[in-house]
Amino acid sequence: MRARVFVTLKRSVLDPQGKAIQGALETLGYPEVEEVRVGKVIEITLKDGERSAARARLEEMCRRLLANPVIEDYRVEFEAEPSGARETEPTSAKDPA
Amino acid sequence: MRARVFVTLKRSVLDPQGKAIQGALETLGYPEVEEVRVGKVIEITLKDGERSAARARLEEMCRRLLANPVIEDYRVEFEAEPSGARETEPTSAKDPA
Amino acid sequence: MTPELIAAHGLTAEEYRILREILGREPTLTELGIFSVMWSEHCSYKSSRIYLKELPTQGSNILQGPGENAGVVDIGEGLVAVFKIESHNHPSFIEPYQGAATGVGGILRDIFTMGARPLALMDSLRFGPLEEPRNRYLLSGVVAGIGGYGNCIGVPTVGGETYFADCYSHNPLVNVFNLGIARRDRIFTARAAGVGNPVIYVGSKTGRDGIHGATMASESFHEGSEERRPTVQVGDPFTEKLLLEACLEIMKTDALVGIQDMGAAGLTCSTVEMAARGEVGIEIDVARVPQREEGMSSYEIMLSESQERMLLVAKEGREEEVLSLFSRWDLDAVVIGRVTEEPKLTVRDRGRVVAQIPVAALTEDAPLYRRPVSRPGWLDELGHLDLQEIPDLRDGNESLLRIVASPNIASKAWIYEQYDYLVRLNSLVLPGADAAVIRVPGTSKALAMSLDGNGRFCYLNPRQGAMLAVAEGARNVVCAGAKPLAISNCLNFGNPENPEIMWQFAEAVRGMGDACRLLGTPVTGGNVSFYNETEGNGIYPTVVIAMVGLLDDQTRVLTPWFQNDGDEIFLLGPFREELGGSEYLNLFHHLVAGQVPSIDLEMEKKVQGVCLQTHQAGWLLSAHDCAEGGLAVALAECCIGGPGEPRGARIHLEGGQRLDGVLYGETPSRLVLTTPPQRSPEIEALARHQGVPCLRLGTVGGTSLQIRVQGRKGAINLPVAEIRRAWQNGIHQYFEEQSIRDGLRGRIHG
Amino acid sequence: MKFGIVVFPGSNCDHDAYRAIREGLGEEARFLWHKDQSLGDVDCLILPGGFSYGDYLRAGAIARFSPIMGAVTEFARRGGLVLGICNGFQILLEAGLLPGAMLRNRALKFVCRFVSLRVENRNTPFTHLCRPGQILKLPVKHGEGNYFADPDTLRLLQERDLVVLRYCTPSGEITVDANPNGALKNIAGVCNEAGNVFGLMPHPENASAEILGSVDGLFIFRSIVSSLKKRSDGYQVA
Ligand SMILES: Nc1ncnc2c1ncn2[C@@H]1O[C@H](COP(=O)(O)OP(=O)(O)O)[C@@H](O)[C@H]1O
Ligand SMILES: [Mg+2]
Repeated sequence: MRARVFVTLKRSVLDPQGKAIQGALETLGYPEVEEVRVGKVIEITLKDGERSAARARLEEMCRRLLANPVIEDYRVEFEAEPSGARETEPTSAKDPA
Repeated sequence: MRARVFVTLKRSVLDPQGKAIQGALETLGYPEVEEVRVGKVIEITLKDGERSAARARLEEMCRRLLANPVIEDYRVEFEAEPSGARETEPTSAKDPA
Repeated sequence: MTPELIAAHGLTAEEYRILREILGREPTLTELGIFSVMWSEHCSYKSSRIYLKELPTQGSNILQGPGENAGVVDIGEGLVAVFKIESHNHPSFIEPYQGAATGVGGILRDIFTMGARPLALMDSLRFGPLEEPRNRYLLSGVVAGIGGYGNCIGVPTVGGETYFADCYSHNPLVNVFNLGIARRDRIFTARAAGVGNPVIYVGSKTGRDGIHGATMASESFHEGSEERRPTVQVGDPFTEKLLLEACLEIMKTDALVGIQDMGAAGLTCSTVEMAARGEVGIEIDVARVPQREEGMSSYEIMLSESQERMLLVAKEGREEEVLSLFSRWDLDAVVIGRVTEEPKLTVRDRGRVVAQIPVAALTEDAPLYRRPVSRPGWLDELGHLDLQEIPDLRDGNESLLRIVASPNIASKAWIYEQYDYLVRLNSLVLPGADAAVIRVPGTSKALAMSLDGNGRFCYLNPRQGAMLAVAEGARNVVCAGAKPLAISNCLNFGNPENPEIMWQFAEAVRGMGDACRLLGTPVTGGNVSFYNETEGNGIYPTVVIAMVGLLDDQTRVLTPWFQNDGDEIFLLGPFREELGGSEYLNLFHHLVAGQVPSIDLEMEKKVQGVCLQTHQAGWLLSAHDCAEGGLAVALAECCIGGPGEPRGARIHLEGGQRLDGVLYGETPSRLVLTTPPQRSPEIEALARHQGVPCLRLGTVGGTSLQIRVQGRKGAINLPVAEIRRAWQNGIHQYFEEQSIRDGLRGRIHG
Repeated sequence: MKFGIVVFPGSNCDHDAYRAIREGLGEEARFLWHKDQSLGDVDCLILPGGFSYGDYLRAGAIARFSPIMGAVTEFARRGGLVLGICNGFQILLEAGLLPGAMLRNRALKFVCRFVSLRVENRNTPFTHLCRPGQILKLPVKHGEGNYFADPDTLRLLQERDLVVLRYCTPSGEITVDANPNGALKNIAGVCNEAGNVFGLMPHPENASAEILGSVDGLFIFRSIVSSLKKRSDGYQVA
């Protein structure tokens, strides 16, 4: 069973990294980008088991270790759900320019 | 329009941070965790427009800036799609221990 | 205004009554917020001011004492050293990485605000025992945060100090020091002047971060404090680097009248203090302030503690020049108001007045308390120590290996290797010595600096503890071959409303003042951090002294480490055995008790004088201060602490009452010196002439450290490699695996 | 000889490189602003250490798009000597001027310490004054110095002798313990196939004066000067 944990900065917290990336994208010719925020995604492979129990455990892991509750929010998702969210497969970037 | 770009280390690249988290989770009493890998999620807010064009632009951003093809893969997703993937709402962690 | 609202702003009913009287009306919410931060302990020093006034602040080379953003000391050749130490205890407890990082950001701004280029950082840290995972997490996060900010902006962290004790478990201390160099004729002050001159905001946009930071730093922790978390600020060292370079560049022109960083209480404090110093008024419109979030109120904008912002007053007509310079550095810069004649702070929001307060009401007329003091009754009991009841040491070897591995004494390399201590090419003595030394660019001079403070001593005897801290600071600087110049200080205490805490504070300030007077090192500034307690458990009263000294010749730097086989080893200073408050008693007998070692400041001064004189004469090869762990630890450090291979030594000591007292007693005013053998008679003669005890201890050589004590068994004979291993592992052992895990949290740049 | 030192926003060893060139080496140096389009008449380019753009996203990722990078690439293409130190190395990797990529240090911590480095290739303009197997003592100070290359690239690096420096013990052995960051095969510095672009994680500028405890960094700077002198006088770049 695979889960993804998203750890993102709270909205009100300054994200200097996001700001810098946005600036870079603008210079590179992407004026359509209005805001960029950077977070972590933690992909966790779990021994198979019941999903709802796993969720509770994962959320506990978030509170105890994975997220820093002072400045971050977290969210748990399971992979391989029947979902329209994953439109593309992982892509190996080829062309660095 | 909001998109999420996932940038993750290629499978062939060692992820010491993931390893460390896994070790920590094990010590904290989560033996069910088999593997952990850490990546970035870059949330991008775009001016509204056509999705397929936006996707092409986002993938270009990934190739040019957001991912380093030597070590990373990327994937683009759009948010707010009718999807079962988002099961929980962002949660503000409360318990720091 | 409801009583709840007033209380939530940290104001007492009486303070509120005075506030209304001053205004002659009810305050607006924005005004209440402004009063609340300006009258907070953090900004107003209402409990401490009457004591701090008594400190010696004058000296022939002191150009700026307390009152500006940092102290300024003349170092000759048209240059000045600008330095200051600040606490960031509360924010670091709530969020160690960001709390420590923004502490570094803040102290850097204090220095470059004055026109100085920051050249050296140091940090003074206190945590609970490393056995506790939470303390490891805090230490990891704080160290990563200090490094994260300092390394990125490119200011070396050249030294510091770190201690562990139970009392810091729920209240870690993070004090950061910065020193910069400026030209004497180009010092800037935080004064507004010139009616009509533009007031300019530069730097990062204002967000909702840190609102109430100053009031938070002015109250104790209790259950629920963690709920205040959204006030945590995130540092952006990259933006600060741009801000630093841009500010130093604009300072080369004559467009500026005054400049002030926005630290605690942000826009409020900077506007008020600039107006107060210049005896003028300032009028701003918050709508012009660059904002990061939507819908911010005037209250929030005035109280925000967003980082990396500065406030400038420029000459009228020079606006464009200033704004365009900052835009070249990709920084926001906006004229947000003007200097006015009437000494009032006027805040508008799209033209509408939302606050108007006489400047004096926020500064001079802020409350001032002579809080009740009372000497704690428990001190007598603590002071009592019957050594008869404590068995003397039997196995010297085992004890030495154990004490050098105690985290309070062990190598701090695990910490300082996370800091760039080399950038800018000035670092002459790296972390690990008694004092750090940097060369002063463009001259042949160098500056030595040290942070010192033994909380245990201050706890047992605050007055004496503070004196000991000043003396140790001066001694550390002397060990580098420098002449002590002046201090800055950080006073970390519990709740001042508790008369016992207030007594500790009063005593400590007195002790610090006396020592500074006698040693000729005036106080150029500092910082008071009260309310360091959680659920009523206070910390040791912790006085941290930042001592700065000057070397005229940067090629004549002294280090603590033994140099050559055959060199002769001396102990300069008194030979006593005082175990009260020692690391030994704490470690081996779990005792924090006894009389702290007595200090004779006249003797201290003479010891330092002899050291400097013999160094001047070129007779010294090394000098090391005896501090925590006493003589045996000092000798071990001389053998193993240097960057090269460890060196052995053979030592012979005469008599003494107890073996542990001789080896580990912490009598102050003592230095371990080495000289080439042919210089021994000269050193002895000079010391005798000055009335300073000088004992020949032995010689450098071999691969083991042997310490024999006449008439006693169980002395020390250990391979230096083994001692070094124990010393290097003391802190490291807690982090082999854990470091990674504990360090994870609190890091956002994953 | 004239060294050009590129200043990116967030560079912080620019000044150190400048001082090392002027005071340690006694040569000329000048700063080049990242927004400049041309390099002027410099003989060697240095991309200094620091945290360009705060190291946000990835070290060097944003800086490599600076306006000046076009001219830097052109300069390198024509055979001009380019030295990337630490963050400068990371920028060269991101720009594709050198092979490989940087990962975070194995211990996930910033590390600042003097290390020993074995000179693996003396046939470069940057190292030819070193003795065979010479061991240099230079400091590292970085959080992302864990060099990585895929197996093909690694093979190429080894076949073509592009590995210039490796972390080693003081006596010259290549061991795991001597590796401060987990870099693949203890690689501390690599050059391109033409040999005119060199990137390294350690800081030679921090070992450029006796008073700083080591002058080993001067071997690299002096090699550059001597190879520039050896090149034909008519040699032109930029
Ligand atoms: N937090 C720290 N940051 C940087 N350096 C530190 C820190 N803690 C200790 N050090 C360094 O470790 C050495 C030993 O510190 P300390 O035991 O306080 O020395 P001393 O007793 O001589 O004052 C000093 O060189 C000091 O600069
Ligand atoms: Mg000390």
